[in-house]
Amino acid sequence: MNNTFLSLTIAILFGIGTFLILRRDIVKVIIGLGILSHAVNVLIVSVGIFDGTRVPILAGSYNEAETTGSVFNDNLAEDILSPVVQAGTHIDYVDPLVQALVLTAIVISLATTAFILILAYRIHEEYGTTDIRELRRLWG
Amino acid sequence: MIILTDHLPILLIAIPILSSMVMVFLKGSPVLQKNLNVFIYFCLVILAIMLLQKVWTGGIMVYEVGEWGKYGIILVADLLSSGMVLLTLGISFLSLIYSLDYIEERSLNSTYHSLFNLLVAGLNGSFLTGDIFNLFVFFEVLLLSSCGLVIANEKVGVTRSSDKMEATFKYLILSMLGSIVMLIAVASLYATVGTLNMADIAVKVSASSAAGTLPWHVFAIALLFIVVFGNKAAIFPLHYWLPDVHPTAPSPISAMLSGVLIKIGVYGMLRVFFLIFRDVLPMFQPIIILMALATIVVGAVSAVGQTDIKRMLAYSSIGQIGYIFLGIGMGSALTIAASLVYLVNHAVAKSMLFLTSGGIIHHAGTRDMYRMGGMIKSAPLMASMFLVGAMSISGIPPMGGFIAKFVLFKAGIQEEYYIPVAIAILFALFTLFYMMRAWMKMFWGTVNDSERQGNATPHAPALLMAIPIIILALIIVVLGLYAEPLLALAQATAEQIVDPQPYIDAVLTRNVR
Amino acid sequence: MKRYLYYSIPLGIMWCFVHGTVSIQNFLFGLLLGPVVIRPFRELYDFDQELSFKREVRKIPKQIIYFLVLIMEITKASIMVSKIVISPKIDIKPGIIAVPLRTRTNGGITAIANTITLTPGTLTIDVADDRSVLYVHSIDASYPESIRMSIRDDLERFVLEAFE
Amino acid sequence: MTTLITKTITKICLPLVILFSISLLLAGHNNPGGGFIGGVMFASIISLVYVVFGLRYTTAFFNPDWSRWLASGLALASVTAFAAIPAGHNFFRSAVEFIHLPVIGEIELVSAALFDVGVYFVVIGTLLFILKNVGEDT
Amino acid sequence: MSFIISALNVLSTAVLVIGLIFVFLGMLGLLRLPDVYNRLHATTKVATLGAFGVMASIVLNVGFTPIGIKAITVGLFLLLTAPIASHMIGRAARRHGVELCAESVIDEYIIAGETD
Amino acid sequence: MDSSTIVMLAIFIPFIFAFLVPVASKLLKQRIGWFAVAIALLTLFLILKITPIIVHGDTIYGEIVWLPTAGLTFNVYADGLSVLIGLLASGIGVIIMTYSNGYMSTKEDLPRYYQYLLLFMGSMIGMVFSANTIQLFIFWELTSFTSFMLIGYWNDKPESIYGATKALVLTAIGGLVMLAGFLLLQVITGTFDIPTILHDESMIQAIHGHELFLITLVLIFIGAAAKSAQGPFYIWLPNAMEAPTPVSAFLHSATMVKAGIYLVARIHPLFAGTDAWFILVSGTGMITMVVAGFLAFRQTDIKAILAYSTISQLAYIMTMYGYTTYHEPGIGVAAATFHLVNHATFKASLFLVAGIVAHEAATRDIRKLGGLRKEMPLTFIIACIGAFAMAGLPPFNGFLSKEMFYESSLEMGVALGSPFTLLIPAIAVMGGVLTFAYSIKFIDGIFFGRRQTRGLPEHIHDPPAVMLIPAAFLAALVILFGLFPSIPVHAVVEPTTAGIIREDVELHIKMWHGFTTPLMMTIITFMIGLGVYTKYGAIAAWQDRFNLRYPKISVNYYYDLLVQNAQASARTISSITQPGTVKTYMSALILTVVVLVGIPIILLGADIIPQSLNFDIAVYEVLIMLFMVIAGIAAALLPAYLPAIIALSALGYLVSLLFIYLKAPDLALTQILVETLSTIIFLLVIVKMPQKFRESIPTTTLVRDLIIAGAVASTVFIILINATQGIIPPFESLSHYFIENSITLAGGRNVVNVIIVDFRGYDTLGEISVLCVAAFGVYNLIHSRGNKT
Amino acid sequence: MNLLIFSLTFMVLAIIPCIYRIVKGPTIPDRVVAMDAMNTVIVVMLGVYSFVQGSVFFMDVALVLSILSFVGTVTISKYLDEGVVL
Ligand code: NA
Ligand code: NA
Repeated sequence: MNNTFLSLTIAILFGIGTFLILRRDIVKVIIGLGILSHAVNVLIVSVGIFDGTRVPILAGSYNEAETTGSVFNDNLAEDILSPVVQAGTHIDYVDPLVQALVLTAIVISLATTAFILILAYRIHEEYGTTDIRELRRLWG
Repeated sequence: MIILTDHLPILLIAIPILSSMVMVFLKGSPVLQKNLNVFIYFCLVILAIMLLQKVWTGGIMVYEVGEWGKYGIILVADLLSSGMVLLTLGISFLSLIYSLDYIEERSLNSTYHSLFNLLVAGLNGSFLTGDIFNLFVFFEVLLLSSCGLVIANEKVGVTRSSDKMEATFKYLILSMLGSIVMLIAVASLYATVGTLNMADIAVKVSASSAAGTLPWHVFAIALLFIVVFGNKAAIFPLHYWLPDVHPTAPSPISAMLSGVLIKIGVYGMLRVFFLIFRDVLPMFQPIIILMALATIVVGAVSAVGQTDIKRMLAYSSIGQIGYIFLGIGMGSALTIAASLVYLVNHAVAKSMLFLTSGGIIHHAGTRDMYRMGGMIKSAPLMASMFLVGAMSISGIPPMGGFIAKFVLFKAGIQEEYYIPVAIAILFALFTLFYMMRAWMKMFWGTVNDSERQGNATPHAPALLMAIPIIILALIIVVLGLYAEPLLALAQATAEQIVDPQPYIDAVLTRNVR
Repeated sequence: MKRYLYYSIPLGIMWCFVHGTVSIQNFLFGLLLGPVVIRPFRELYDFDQELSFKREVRKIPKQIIYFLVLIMEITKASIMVSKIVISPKIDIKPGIIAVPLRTRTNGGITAIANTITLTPGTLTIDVADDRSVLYVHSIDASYPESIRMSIRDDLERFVLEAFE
Repeated sequence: MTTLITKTITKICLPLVILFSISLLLAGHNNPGGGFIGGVMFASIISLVYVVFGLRYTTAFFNPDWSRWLASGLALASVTAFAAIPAGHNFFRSAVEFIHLPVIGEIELVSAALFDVGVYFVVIGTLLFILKNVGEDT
Repeated sequence: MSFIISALNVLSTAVLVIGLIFVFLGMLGLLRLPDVYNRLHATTKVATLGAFGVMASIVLNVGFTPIGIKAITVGLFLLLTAPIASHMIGRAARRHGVELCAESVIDEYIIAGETD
Repeated sequence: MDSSTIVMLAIFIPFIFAFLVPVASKLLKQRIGWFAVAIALLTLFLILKITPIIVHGDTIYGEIVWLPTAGLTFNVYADGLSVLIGLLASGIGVIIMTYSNGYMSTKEDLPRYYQYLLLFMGSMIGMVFSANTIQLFIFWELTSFTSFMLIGYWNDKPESIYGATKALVLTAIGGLVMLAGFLLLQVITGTFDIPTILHDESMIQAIHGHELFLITLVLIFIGAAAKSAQGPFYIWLPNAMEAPTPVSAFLHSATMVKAGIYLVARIHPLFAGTDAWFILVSGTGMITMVVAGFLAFRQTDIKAILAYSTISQLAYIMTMYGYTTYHEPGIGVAAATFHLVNHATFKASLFLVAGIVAHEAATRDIRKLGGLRKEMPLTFIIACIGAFAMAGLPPFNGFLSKEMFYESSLEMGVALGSPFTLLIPAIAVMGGVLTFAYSIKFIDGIFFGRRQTRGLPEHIHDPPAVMLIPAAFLAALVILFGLFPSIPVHAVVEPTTAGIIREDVELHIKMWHGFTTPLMMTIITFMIGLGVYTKYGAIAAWQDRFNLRYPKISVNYYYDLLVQNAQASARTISSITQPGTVKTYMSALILTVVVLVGIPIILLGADIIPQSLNFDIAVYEVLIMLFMVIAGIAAALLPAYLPAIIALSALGYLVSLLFIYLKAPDLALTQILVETLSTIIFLLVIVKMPQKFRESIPTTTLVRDLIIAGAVASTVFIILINATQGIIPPFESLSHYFIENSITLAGGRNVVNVIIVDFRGYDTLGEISVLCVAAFGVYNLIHSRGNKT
Repeated sequence: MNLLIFSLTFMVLAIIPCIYRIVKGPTIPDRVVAMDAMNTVIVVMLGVYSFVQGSVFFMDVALVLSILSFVGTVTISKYLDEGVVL
């Protein structure tokens, strides 16, 4: 996972995104942001700390163990179900936490991108251009 | 038996979120919506006071969301965060009341309350969280909600909607870049220490720093965090978005932005640098001080050049943030306490000034000070209120701002930062100059009726707009005449900040199920 | 109500398929859930039209035959196009041809259009607004009439049987 | 306007995708999926209906107030999280419960699933609210 | 029984490989054929059949397990939607003004709005 | 009552009642002035009540707890010096407020006027009785501020605004600089408490020996000089004359400008006795004395004459406080203090006269005035008394203190030796000559010469008693102090001097003390003075020519350059620093990242490359990454929107493919969905936009942007290859916990989903809040077309 | 496992023409076709992956991708055709 080629790809994507956000065209800038957020998402996954080979979806389930089932029962876990997951098996899984973080980041970037796109649409409506150099009514 | 006070931190975040959705359902009945939201904020202020009181008497309060210990997300209420929450809610409460008469009806009923509540949730969430990634999430909440609020319509629209779009675009795009930097920093940090819990990270960074195994890129990460929080707080050279956004926002939102929102960067700086990177802090102090000084200079000089009242106030915010960062950069308990005092005073005074400027703009129908004049006779309340705020920002006694400047300069000189303090004092003069010039331009001289824009007719500010301003003015005066509680609180807070061991202990010595 | 029942069975099967487990519980669950799902869209599903279960059931074997024929035709088509693709020099005479239709129902036109697309050398480009003509792109349009003939005689027959 | 054949296929896809999205929502805890993924599936098929049938035509018979969807979703999610407090636990403390039903067998009820349902509605509400508002504007 | 299973395995692998080859040829067509309409032929027919074949081979191999069922779903869905997609693209291309390639011999298409 | 309580009462009473003025004016209407007079009288009475204690040689100290955390108490300290200025402030306050009842028109906003006056008086009293420097600074700034408000009292006049701005800018600058000085003083001494320092000889020694001595002195002195309009700071005072005349009399001649003198006297024990003290204080004083004297002589506005004369008279005092370094301190300090008292009396009376004249004749231009002695005989007499005292004629009090000034100048010259032996007395005489000349001009211009009719009212007469009596009272004091100098000397001058030099003094001041050198100097002064006055025309012509030729030799020129043009020049600066282009802003952010992270990279050199890099990878994975890069480049380079969007979308799908190889099906799913949705929104948005935007990038821009992009890529790469080296050895990742407990504690097999909805469900709550926020934000965007003004 | 690597490499090679068309066009419909085709290839890869790994997770991804690819293609086509989306 923590492969140098992958790091290089991420870095190049960062470079491309950076180049794009420095363009004059608002759509290009937003595309640049899109590339940057792709890059950062892959970056987060790529720093996942263990070199597992398996998808972090576990075998086994509650149903396999005999349970009494009780809401908010702390002891449930340790006493009855811990044999379900053997100690040490986790080594083979990839880091699930980074994936969860990226999920959150992706969703957030979707929301932000949607907002900024519609903002660009409104800017085009107000300014009659997509050239961000024209966005200079506020200065000084 | 549910003990409400055990859940205070989460209530302060979850209630705004839940209530923002209730506001959507109440779209059809605006009166109920308004009253309910004001009531909710009143309760939230009470809860925030309770939280601060509890933390003050009972020590740092740790709340495990989901009871997962450090594996889940932890909310930590220490003096800093609970103080910031109280400040946030106080100013939000007043801004909300002000908004009811200030924001256009449709905007107000349809989305304003929801966005406002989510903004507050974002702020409180950021202040209270003990988890670095969660901090990112709540940063995004408050970023987007503030963008949404900036473009809310005002009743007396003197701000072109194109200006709002432009400002929001600049704000959003720079903030998005900041978010990307933050994600890089957080991910790299996680890859290095294997945890997201700030106290846990702090322990691990300290331990490996002591053992000499701290990799160099942790410094790079720390520098990235300077950019992240500097961007939020608008310190030079990351300040560019602020002078565009703060003036174009509706005044109550300007008050929130300048009063509270940019403080989130200050908060983050204090939290991350004095908790996580405290062992390597001295290397970053010169950088922070240099940036702070540059911020002071840029803010002060640019403010002098403005003719737009709100833009001037925005630049002033930049300059004032510089002072706050100066205190942080100097890095001792004294200077941090001074920074905190400064922060509170700036928050109160600047919110008050923005709210007042809203009233002034309502009255004058323009934001250009050079086209106003002689309003002392027609708007005496605004004149005196603005004067109080201006005096406080300029550090003129007996306003709170004086105490803030005094303690900051005193602490700085005590730490033997003579040159930075000298620069700070020099540029404090600029503040006085532009503030008083603004006041004179608006309230002295002669009325310039012919310049007035068509859609605004002069009228006294509505009651709901006057009340928050007066309350804030009273707070400013009280903070000037009797600042002891604030000073003591700031002192205690600063001591907590520079010695994070109790914080770490409180977070990590919990039973994890 | 009749429509709900009519739709519930395919939706029950559909649920099993998307869920990934074919079982009686799942089918029942889908049976109940399906109609609820399309309830808001009844405007689209001809809820106001008459419906005869008998006729619909009678079509099923013909639809299965149609499906098998379709697969065969696709295979033929693929081989044909593949030959063109891998030939060293691509030598084709493509063009767009108008094909008049007998079918008028939504399902029928859709089926025939899809079939045309998936069968040798032809691709539906558009259907005229009055549903009378299909515009078909053919990779070998040297003899337009023969294409029109083959569509009318071979394909449309199957489709009419299976869907009308 | 899009063509007849596109509309017909869309009609077939619509229930399929909605059912799939529900399946993803329910499976999320144990398989890939969950509230967000299910929600976006739902939103994308509705947006396909908007695209294929036209926003105006569709809203004539199918016009929910999407803002209420997102509001109920977020409200449901936060209420679920709040529910632990009356039970004497911290906010967001999850609960797991098994129910033995005669026909269906053992059902695992996880409070987190309810939260996921909240997410589902938020996602649907948000995306379609945005699409509809912008679509009506353009 | 085991014979059937191994026969099915062999069959499935063969189908898989054939499917993959078809997919590849489809893409090759995308590269080589002269205009968008002809390229649509390649992707819609060849690639779709290839994909369907791969899915079918999976079903042959694993039977009606969740993977198999999902594979059927995917295959059928592709079969159902690929023609529509290509129809939409072709129609859009034609109405958008994409000319047929030089080798084309006939164009009977009338754009709805242009007849009047 | 405790005497320190009395002092505090004297401070607070004016403040408290100032805030009651608006209420009181509801009851008293036009007679609100008498309310103010009563308050001032009460304050005066309180200070008089403690005077005997001071005269007896004691001091008073009292404190209230205020801000212990900041090391501040509210404390008061009364010695001779503070009582002297306190008496001036309250006593002249009574007189001025009485006079104002006649002077101010009833149409004016009287409550505001008296409120400010009372606030000023309270601040002044608070300032002089402050026992710590910070408290002193607070009241100091309050006097500046009330002064500002009073100068701008007629706030619709541009001149008032100009004058008020100038006064505020300069005095407040001085104040802040002084605060810096006080802070340094605290660094040296460890305390803000004035009496603590004054009564501790070792501390004073410490100050003298400290490396920060000079800078501290300079900073504090700048504050004093600004307040007392000394040195280059003099320019605010003439413009301050836009205030109503009673205000000018009160603030800008008798009391507030004395604050600087007060401060110099107050810090005298701390800093005097050094070369620096003499050069700074006396040097500033002497230069100011001559320049201001000359300018006073040249003025045509009678208030301006008085304003410049005030500057020059204050310079006398300043000079004398500076002298004390080289000769017996008692004489200089006493002379300065005595002149301070005398100046307050005669200058205040002259201002009142000027007010009367302006009030009755409706002009202040000395060229229009003339020959009024018959029409206003009483005013004329009062004016003569004041002016002669200022000119230093016997038997008025000014004569006495001027003699003392000459005497100490002589001694100073002797003490310094050649060439100062003659130079310093000569400068003193020069100051005296100019003083004499403008004093004569004042009297001659107003009361002698031809009575003009044009532009003047027909009937000019003495004012009502309410205006005349205060002026007469002051004139009476002038004579009284002249004839019986021992009264003020014993009551205030001696205790003050004793307080400053910290030893008992006994002064014997007499009108006639024989034919001494100072007397000779006085006679010379009068003779040259008369000569100068007669040459007024020639001197005026010379100065006009000089001004035309060298307009830049003027402090005002630079003030106007800086302050009046401040807005424009700052605007120029800010439009450079804030150019409005987003690209600049983004570049700034990016470069900040690159530069900051570059610092450790450059410092560490080659050590930044980790030991082990992992190049082990399958071909198809490399290809996918290559495709990603190609798609990204295509998205960057395709000019038309739709192809670029398609390329971006392709990149997104490839990213999802990459997620598959990174074993993240949930991510791949989410990525696919989000990509499609974003594409749809992209399409929605570009519907109304042009289809493409062809940007021709100039080569320099291209190179610059490519360098920036390359720098970013390198930065990210370097951080990333280091960060992916794995966790620091002894520590473990949190994720083990999630994998171990996902099923058992949260009942789910999909660990990612369990983290999202359970372990870190709270994050998801924030995330869906973001979604809601985006929806509402978009609604606002779409519906924000209201204001197109 | 060899089957997996063979299939994946083969399919990745099949993506090359798609990328070429996405980058070079020449027309927009060409790019759309290429995109759609690329998604088909990815679906196939996911199917193979799922089959070889024996996990249903990737088949879910495949189904989602085939649905979303359809949605995207139809939307872009409508946009190209009519200049509007909704
Ligand atoms: Na999930
Ligand atoms: Na005259």
